[in-house]
Amino acid sequence: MIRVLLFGRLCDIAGWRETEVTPSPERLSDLKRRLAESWPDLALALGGAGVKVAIDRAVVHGDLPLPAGAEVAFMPPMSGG
Amino acid sequence: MIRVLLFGRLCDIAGWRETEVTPSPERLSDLKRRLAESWPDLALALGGAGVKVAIDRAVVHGDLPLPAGAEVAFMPPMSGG
Amino acid sequence: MITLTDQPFDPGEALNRFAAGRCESGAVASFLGLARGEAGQATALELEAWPEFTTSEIGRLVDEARRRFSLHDATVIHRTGRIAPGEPIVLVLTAAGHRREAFEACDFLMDYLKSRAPLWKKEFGPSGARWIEPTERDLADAERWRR
Amino acid sequence: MITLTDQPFDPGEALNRFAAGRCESGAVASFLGLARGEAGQATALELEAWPEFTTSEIGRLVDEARRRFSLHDATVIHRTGRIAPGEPIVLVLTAAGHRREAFEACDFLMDYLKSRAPLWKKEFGPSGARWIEPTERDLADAERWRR
Repeated sequence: MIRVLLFGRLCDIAGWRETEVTPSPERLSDLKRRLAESWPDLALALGGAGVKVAIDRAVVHGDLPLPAGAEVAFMPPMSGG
Repeated sequence: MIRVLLFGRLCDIAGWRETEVTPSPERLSDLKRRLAESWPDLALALGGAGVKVAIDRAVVHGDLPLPAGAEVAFMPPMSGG
Repeated sequence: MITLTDQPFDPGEALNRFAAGRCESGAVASFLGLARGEAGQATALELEAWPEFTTSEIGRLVDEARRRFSLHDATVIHRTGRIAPGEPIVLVLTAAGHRREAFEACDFLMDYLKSRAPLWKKEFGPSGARWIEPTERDLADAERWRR
Repeated sequence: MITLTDQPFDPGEALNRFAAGRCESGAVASFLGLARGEAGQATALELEAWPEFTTSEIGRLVDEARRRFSLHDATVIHRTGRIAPGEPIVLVLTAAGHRREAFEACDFLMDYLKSRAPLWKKEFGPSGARWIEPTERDLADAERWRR
């Protein structure tokens, strides 16, 4: 099982903030493919400029393997202050 | 009569903060000469770097004539904050 | 110290607490960001955080600022949730021996918060809601600190 | 508004008063200068002003800052008289639409106050008193704004 978290406009697009994907996809690219099956608009947005990915709260780059039970967060462009 | 004001270290050097000079000196240079007669150390300090002069609360440069009853302030380098 | 709060906070009280007892920090700089009403076009902001992650990411940057600008101390308070026009969104406080370091650290932290901190900002108005993303200027400002 | 006061003032209260009701100023920058103890080498500062002249000269500069940085508002509170280590000496507050203008105006006003405002500062310590004059860095900082 992989836990998926969305933030900002990605929640609005998907209609949810958090979900679980079972069985566990092996890599980040597999997870994205699985999300695309149910939420094609989300999959499009995940490929957009400035979307960052964190696996278990560490920001990562590239198509990494997902540890079992990983938490994957997709974060659109950030803006505080 | 000319009113003379000193600030900062100039007060410490002269030993006063405010005095009157009578009869009125005609120009700023005349006033400085008159001050030098009684307070030679002050006169030296007045020629030091960064000492500004205000006549009637306007900062001036050069050897200006002094209006009757003028207030002349000598201000050493400023430092607030 | 990093504080995320979904309740209004008191910037003056925070400034006084931060400055109290500082006999060797000559300089305390601060930046207070307020929600703008945009002449009626913005009726509220909504700030979303991922609380522990957001706090730890801001904490890392505050640590970097402390080292980089030889700060004596730094604090960030950031609102989350729904914020009305005129309400404080963020307060950054920096203390240093001299003013240049305090100013630069405050500026650096704000540039970071505007474009790199895990926070998401939605503006509500009469014609609906929109997500606010960093402007070109925000991104250029953040680039100034690259090295 | 320019305030010279020979009594301790409350920076937090001043910040809150300044920020209250600002629905269109997104940015409030501040600088608070505190008297440094210099590890026991400074037991007090004494700040001398020429009250009306000092107030009007600072006022002129605040007006210049307002124009130059498109400020919505600016305030300076400056202590005079005897000041103990840790006590506030000066508070500069600037409000603008965006942070860059608020920061720069605050920086500009502090550079001016440090080297050009009619104020004279004496530091008392165990080995006597000395007049503090602007440092090379203060003078260089003030030159940045020439144009």
